[in-house]
Amino acid sequence: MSQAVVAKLKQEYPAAVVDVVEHRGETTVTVQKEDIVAVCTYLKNEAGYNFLCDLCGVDYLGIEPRFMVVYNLYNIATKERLRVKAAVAEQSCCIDTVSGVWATANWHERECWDMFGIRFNNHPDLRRILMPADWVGHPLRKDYPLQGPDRQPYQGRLS
Amino acid sequence: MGVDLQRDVALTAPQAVKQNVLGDNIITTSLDKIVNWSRSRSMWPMTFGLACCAIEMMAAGAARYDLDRFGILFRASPRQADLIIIAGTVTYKMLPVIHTVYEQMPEPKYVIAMGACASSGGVFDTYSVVQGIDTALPVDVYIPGCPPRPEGLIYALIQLQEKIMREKNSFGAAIGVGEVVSG
Amino acid sequence: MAIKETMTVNMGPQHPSTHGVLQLILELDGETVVKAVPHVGFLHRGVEKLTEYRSYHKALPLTDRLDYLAPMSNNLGYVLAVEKLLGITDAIPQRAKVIRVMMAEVTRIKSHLVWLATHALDIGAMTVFLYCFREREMIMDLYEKISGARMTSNYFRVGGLSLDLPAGFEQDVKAFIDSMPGHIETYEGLLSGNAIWKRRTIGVGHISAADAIDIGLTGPALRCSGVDWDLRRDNPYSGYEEYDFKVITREKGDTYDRYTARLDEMRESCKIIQQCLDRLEDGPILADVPWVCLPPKKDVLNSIEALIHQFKIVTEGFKPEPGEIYQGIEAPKGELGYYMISDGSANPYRMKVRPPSFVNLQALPQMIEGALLADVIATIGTLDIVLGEIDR
Amino acid sequence: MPEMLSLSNDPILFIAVMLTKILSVFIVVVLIVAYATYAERKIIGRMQTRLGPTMTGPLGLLQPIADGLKLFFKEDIIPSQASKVAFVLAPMMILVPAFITVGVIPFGGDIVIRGYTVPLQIADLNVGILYIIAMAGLGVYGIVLAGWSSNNKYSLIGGVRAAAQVISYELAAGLSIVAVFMLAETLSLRGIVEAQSGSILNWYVFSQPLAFCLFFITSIAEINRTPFDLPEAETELVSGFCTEYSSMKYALFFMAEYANMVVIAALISTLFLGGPAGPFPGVINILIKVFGFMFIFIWMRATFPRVRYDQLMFMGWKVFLPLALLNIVITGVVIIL
Repeated sequence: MSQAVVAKLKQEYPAAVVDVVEHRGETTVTVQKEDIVAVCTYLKNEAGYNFLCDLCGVDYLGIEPRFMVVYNLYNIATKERLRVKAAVAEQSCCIDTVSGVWATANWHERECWDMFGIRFNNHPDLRRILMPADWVGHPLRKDYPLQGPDRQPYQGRLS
Repeated sequence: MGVDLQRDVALTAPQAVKQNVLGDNIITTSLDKIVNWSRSRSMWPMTFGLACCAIEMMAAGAARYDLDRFGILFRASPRQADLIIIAGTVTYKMLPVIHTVYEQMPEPKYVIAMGACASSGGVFDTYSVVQGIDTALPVDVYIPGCPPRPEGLIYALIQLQEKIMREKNSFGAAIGVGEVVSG
Repeated sequence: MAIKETMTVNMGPQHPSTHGVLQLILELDGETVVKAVPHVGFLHRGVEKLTEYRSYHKALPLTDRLDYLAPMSNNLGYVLAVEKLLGITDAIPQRAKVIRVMMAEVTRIKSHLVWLATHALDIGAMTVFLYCFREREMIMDLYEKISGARMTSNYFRVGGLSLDLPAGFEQDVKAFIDSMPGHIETYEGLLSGNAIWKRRTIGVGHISAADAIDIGLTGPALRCSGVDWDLRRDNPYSGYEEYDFKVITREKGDTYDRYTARLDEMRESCKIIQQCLDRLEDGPILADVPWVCLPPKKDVLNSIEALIHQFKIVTEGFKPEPGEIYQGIEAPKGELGYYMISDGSANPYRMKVRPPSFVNLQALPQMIEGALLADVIATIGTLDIVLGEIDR
Repeated sequence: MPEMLSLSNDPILFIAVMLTKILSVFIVVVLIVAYATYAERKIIGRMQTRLGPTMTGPLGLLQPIADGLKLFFKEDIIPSQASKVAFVLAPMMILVPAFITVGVIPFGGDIVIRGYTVPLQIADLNVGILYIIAMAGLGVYGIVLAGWSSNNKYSLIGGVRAAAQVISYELAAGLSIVAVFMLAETLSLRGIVEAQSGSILNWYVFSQPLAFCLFFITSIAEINRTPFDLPEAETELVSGFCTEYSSMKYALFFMAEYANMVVIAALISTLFLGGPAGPFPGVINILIKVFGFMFIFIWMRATFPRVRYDQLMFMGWKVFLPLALLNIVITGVVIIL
């Protein structure tokens, strides 16, 4: 089922689909970040993926492009899952919002901005959500220390 | 990071030796005893749950453990509370709120750090978690456990009752003479 | 008066009925809510970051503390996700699967009991609170018997379970599920027919099916808007396809519907637990996958090879092949999803939790705008949020 | 029948008797108020399969004393943004009307002291009911003032709710007892008690069941008890109008709440259950009735959820008020016929 959807998606947006991976029975489609809204709209309206389960960022530090925004989609009618990914480079750390496609993306994108510093263009309300508004840095980036920038990790003795 | 460091230092700095102005005689010590007794038998904690420990705090107030036996009644407003139980993980985002709430409580006020997170940060040794509420508030009793059992909370409350009973010059402090000397 | 003044009220993070440390900025016109803005993150502990520094086994206790009202559901989602990442889903022994389902359903009852307790307390019926906690103590006893802890159980393991059931545990579970329907009737007796309760809940916090899907509601909140979707039936995991249970749905999508539906879900859970007890057969509780699972404790005490085996797994962990998976389960509050990426090392490269409460809370503003202040409390209660999961 | 004791025929005895009556009524009411909190915790505890206070003194009997002492010795905070005079005045304005209402309630029949008849009632006003309604109306000013002067939004909402609630329910409560003094043909509480004397069937609860129900429900709303405890709805408004109050001022609110309970219970007993009439000496009869009603109040608190604001207003204006008017009309027709 999801293979058919991916094939149709490739047909519809030949330039957008970069890569298709199958792992443990799950399909992951990597698309160009410029086409993310078009692809998502297509998947929602034409392929029936009407439910956005999850949206999150991943930091592949050391690999270019550095970030990946991951969309976990679900089709309530056929009970199928599909994962769409879009790579975001560190230099232009932004991607179009899909909150116009699924309203639920609003808070997920805010969280992604808060944790990874990925901006979402045209987002209605892009504020930090989990961290305080005056927090410096984006904690889930791989170069952000676990215990925060201003604290030395425990080295075996305290004094 | 939204934390007033100056204020933290002021709260944790060693305080000057307090004077027991009224002295220890049969009248003052008896009055102190009455005041201490009333305080220890009617500790009203604030309804202030942060995380997992709050559920155990609720369980301690519920049917099987029943904190009401000890005269402990949860109050929603900090103005009417004597005791704040820090039940759960304290984050840097939450710390200013806890400060405000603590400042709103009338004297004498007590603090219980419930659980590993409130006592030391617990398993969450991360960027957003305050490593122990004692960096910000003067804690009277610590409870270990993640989360502590309701029995643990009851034991801590009894310990606090005993601590209150050891206080000196509490009557003097209540009428504005001198300060409470903890025993 | 031409000027219409509104009042901004800050509800929380310290407020008795925000179920933790939720902050709501309410704009009130008299008692009517004009606008509501939720603020979360007061309990953000960095669990996702922390798991990147832990091996797969050692990240498990952190999941207990996400939704602390339903720890075993979180455990279940996590171990299923890791098993999927490892590709050992089919190797899990039958006994472990049955016990997992049984404890997940016990956990569902536990979570729903706290929901009912706090929801009723918010609306003012304080006796129900104490009755629910009385029954919850019975579940706590079950938890304690099985895992040693009342709340943070940490009982499941990647590949199976940490321990087998203690002696007499089945009788305890049986006694519990036999008494539970009677208790549910007690709650219904106190609330369902009560005119005040009905007036406070019917028509309050309504959300339509289309809106619910768009905003991402899951679990009982979605099913009560008329969407028949339950992951236990539709994408079965841990052998749920073998059990016979009804998926509870309602049509109106208001607070009263969600209340009756959750009570019915508790009854269905009791039935599933009964089926689990019937299916419980002797057998191993850990998969026969030596590079993932610890050897039996008896062997560790008696043979040096088993000791080395245990030592290697505890210190080094196991290394799944690179890849990414998403595993969703039907937690008491909705779809709990774990999105995990492995880079071939012993630690998860990235673990993203999809917390049901986080998404459900997003629906709050549109559910309460135009309602009264008292409805805000009722709606927060009916969404059944838990801040540990929202903030992570 | 001996002469009534008054200031003109034996001034010294009159003043002595008066002071004794005032003092004993005051002490009894304060004791009932203090132990009502204890009883509430115990009774609700038992209903909720708990024990209630047990550790403070034998059976927890010293609990109210410990609570009172603790509150007395606590720091008294007046918020810096509060309106100070009103903030201090408000708790007294709630408590005083609650206590002085007790003055007109008869707590027994007449007794004879040194050849004079002494009524067991502090003051027999011929407009006793009007006085009670007036005092009940005065109490709400305290709540409104407390809510407004605290400069806290929760307090303000609580105060405004209380004002709206008490005004709408006072009307229905007042109208529901009009039927009672239409039957008794007097406004004096003593007169009403006498009109019900003789047989248990003369009690107005039997001839005026609708008025009894209406007055019972509306007076629960007037004293802000569950299910009408909106002004201090803990889960909505933290502590409602007394959110900012600490120490002794809070204790005064606490006492006022229970004093109002006592007053309303005594009033219902007097108006509908024959007051001191019954098998035992008068004082014991009325105490039994008061405790009975207070038990019902506590029972209701353990059972009911809280109604919503608009539903409360709806019931007050569109259900209870028309019913009270209807009751007056029916009573009037019956009396004329």
